[in-house]
Amino acid sequence: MKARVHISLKNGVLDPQGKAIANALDSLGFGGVNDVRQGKLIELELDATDSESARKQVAEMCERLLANTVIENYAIEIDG
Amino acid sequence: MKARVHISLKNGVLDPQGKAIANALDSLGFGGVNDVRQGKLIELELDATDSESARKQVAEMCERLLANTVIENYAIEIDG
Amino acid sequence: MKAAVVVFPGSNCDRDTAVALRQAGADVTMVWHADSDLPQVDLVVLPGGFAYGDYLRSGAMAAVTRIMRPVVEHAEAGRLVLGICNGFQVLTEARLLDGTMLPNASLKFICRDVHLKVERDDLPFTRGYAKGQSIRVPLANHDGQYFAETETLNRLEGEGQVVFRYAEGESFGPHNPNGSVNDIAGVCNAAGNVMGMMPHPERVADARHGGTDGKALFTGLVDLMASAA
Amino acid sequence: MSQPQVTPELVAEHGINAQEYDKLLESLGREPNLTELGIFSVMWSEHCSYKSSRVWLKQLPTEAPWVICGPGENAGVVDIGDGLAAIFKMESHNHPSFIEPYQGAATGVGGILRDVFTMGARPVANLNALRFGDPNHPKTRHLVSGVVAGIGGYGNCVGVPTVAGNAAFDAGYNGNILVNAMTVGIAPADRIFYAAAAGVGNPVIYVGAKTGRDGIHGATMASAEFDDQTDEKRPTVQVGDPFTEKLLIEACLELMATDAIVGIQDMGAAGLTCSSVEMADKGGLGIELDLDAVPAREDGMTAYELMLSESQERMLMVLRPEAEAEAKAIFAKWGLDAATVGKLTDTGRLTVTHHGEPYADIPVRPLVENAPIYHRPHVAPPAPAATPVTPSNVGPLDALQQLMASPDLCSRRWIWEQYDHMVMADSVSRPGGDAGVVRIHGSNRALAVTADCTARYCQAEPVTGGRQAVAEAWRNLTAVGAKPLAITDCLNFGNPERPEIMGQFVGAIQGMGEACAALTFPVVSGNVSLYNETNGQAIPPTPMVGAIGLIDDLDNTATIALKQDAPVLLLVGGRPGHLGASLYLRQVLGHDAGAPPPVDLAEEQKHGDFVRGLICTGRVATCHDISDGGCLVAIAEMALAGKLGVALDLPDDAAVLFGEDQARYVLGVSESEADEIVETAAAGGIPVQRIGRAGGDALTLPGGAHISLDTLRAGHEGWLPGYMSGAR
Ligand SMILES: Nc1ncnc2c1ncn2[C@@H]1O[C@H](COP(=O)(O)OP(=O)(O)O)[C@@H](O)[C@H]1O
Ligand SMILES: [Mg+2]
Repeated sequence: MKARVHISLKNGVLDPQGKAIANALDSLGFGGVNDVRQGKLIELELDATDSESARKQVAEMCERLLANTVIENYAIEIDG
Repeated sequence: MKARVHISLKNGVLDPQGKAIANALDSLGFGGVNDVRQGKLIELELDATDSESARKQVAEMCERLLANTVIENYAIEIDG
Repeated sequence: MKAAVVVFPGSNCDRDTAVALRQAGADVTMVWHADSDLPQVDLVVLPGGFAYGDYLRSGAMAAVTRIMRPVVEHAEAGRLVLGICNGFQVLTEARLLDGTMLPNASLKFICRDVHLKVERDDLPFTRGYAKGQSIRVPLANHDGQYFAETETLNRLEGEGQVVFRYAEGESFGPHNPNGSVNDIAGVCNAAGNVMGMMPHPERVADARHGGTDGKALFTGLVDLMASAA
Repeated sequence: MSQPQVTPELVAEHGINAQEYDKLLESLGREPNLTELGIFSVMWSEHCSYKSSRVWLKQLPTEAPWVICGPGENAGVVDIGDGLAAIFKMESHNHPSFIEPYQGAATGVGGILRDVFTMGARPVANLNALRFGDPNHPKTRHLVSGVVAGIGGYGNCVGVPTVAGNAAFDAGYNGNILVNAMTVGIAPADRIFYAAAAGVGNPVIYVGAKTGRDGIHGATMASAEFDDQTDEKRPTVQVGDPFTEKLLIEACLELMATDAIVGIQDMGAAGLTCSSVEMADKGGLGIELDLDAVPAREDGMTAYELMLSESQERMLMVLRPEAEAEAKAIFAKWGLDAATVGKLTDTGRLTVTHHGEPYADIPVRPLVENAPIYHRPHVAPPAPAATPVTPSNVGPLDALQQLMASPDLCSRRWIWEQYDHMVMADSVSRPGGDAGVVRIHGSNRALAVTADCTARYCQAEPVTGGRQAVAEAWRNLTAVGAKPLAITDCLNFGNPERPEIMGQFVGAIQGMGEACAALTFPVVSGNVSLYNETNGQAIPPTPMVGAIGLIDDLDNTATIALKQDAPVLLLVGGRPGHLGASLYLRQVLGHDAGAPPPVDLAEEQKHGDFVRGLICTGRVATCHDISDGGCLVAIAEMALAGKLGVALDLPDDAAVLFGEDQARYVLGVSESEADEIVETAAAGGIPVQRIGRAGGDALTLPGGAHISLDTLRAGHEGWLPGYMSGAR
């Protein structure tokens, strides 16, 4: 079973990487880009067989390690 | 219009971060994690109004800047 | 003074920090991250480096290692914990200190001397300095941009928990090279027994380093413990 | 064995020509299967066999009383006293860095670190020598940015300070940049570890990262034939994992403190093949490998792939059997994969099994000894065009300002501030001087380290250029007061099958050899990188020289910074005024012409020994050798470093001010010492003269014309950051 975790910075948290990308896009001549935020995508291959328990397990992983919940939000997708 | 870009390492390319995360999850007692891959999630706010031209623009951004196509793949999602 | 320096996989200033502590007169034990007990010590130091390669987030994986439970207990008991550079990152990830460390504004690793203004001289860590004093200490990090949300920041400032601030002085480039909010280079917890700082005092602790402004941090701690004993 | 038939096409794809294939058949005594063909092809590649360069490399002097181990092992070893040895080597990662600058440069650093700690040394210093194309070339900025970040990303993480290096730009590198990385380590002199295997039956242990399909170059096609899931064209770019490398360093050094290890070898180019074959060959033994035991990162890897993979951060070692458990416990403690993948045999053969079936069975000796050797034809390059005598209308101070703010002479701060140059807390000097100075931990002694090459000179006259590269490295060490000990090199050239290129190579080696011999400065390790060319356009010949020296007493050393209490500037070495192949000619007058300055090795020795003597006896603490840009540039660098101006006493003659004559130094001395130093020098037949006096905040010429240090500094510090930000 596959799980995908999207981790993104909370609103109001500074995003130096996103800002740098926005600047770089601008200087490459890409117009009309109003905002860029960079987050993480973590893909996990799990033994778990039912999606409910997989989701619970991944949520715990996020709380304990994958995300820093002081500054980051996470969203979990379970495949299959 | 919002665009989301998922950037992940190509198959077969070593992912040191994913490997370290997998080990850390294991030592935290999370069993049954077979593989972890870490990628990037880039969210863009665009002026573009039709999704076809947005997609084209973002694809070009990926080729020129967002992804390192020597080792990374990208996937684009357009919202709305 | 008895001090423990924690060695995480990827720590690389552990030896340097132990040397600086020993030169100041401390009795130093190196402690392995996988141990579940701390020896009886006055001070625990989390050293600089790249614990777990700084993968995922700097300090994140180190913060959940086995040794961190007794380190947290040590801190909660009011005893001293110092985090330098990567150690500071670990302390924020372990929630022993407020705020978090983002990539430097330039997104580049920066190794250069910075000037620090000492904001507190009443802490065990800073009693060797005078409030308002300016010291020159090297910085070496990629993720050194201190960040805290407004509310937290106001509390830190209000309670006087900012210990070191980047300050003007003769140097190349901006005085606050990583873009830290309010020029913050080091903070402590409310009780003042846990402190983290990004610059490296152990790299200016002997005359051959081309500066000795970091030495007083270590000698101050050792003197304090000697007078307490 | 379900391996595809070896066809003439497959042989050709493996870069093996007809003649070489005959030799292969003779060595093996039969037709090879695919895995065996792959093994021969990597062992007989230019990279592993040095087939074009070997006959010439033999000409380089490799001995001195302090040399413990010269070329042939993973790195060179020299005695540095107090029971310690310095172990060092330089290596190129040019092509990978052009393809993917960050990872290419990062894995270059990783590879050279392994060469050094494999021999038992703790790495204490990294250096890097970089050559990029024209700053205006569309790729250059991206390459500089990625390479520098990659070197920093790896070195900073493993915690080895990057203390010195050099960087230059030339359109000749537009299609082939150079990334040469060097590591210096220190080990107990009686605990050096070598590659040779010993002890039939002893276990062969694999440690470190798992094996993936990394860097299986031309072979990808061949191996794809029996792989049904080649969905995407397999990347050959390798990703570095400095965290794993750091664990490897610590685990290996911990194990090396016991007596568990019999022989050890890092897995670099040609991975498991090269490491196992070299260990067996050096021990005169056979080796048996069971590929099922090799930790694999991906499913379904073939024997061919496992043998040829160049995955990073892996080591192979032979252990005493009693020590196997202890070793594995150490690796487990550091979180590293370790596996027993085979054992030593008395058959003299490399035998490889996979899924219980034989995949290769090759006699080791012929595999190593029958590697081709070529005496490639070479022609000496034509003599350089005469130095044009164009009177210039650019005044000396304008020329100085131009030079100080030029791509080749501007400050490298933007580079070295991205490197942790202080971790380990033994860096005595910051980058920016003639040589990096790294204290030998816990002592008052230090190693001085430098890397250099002036490709302009090598292009014009390879012999002189080769000589000069060695002489400049020797001078850089001397300028900080170190006794030069030995060098490593990285010989970067174009296609050796072209006689002109081979001519450059032969000439450069001749010149280097002469200088090494004259200065008792032997080559103890090195690396050759050929085929650095694109569309028939070869790089300028670049025999990079890395060198180390010993400072016996850190109280007596020198820096380039002018000091208030030593205001008298002395020029050691006269002023013949040779402008040929100078930066002045190129940067200010726009000519790439002329012969390089001659290098008189006896003079180098004499002048250098004199200067070193002054530093080591505590009479001089301010010293800079004169190189690119000549005398005035050297003085300007000293003034900027010391934040102290200079009133110059030199004629307004471009040849005197900017000529790049060799064997020269600028010293800052106290008034009370000055006359005596001049007299002593004169008595010894060494030209030394007063050329100015430190003070104020400007460089002032005898006529009163001047330039402020602030102006000079703005240009000097500004160029690289400005260029990198896209403003230039
Ligand atoms: N790529 C680099 N990495 C680290 N240090 C560098 C690099 N390039 C240049 N430097 C440093 O900048 C200074 C000037 O370099 P260079 O002009 O080549 O010195 P020199 O003329 O004495 O050989 C030296 O201290 C050198 O170590
Ligand atoms: Mg020099």
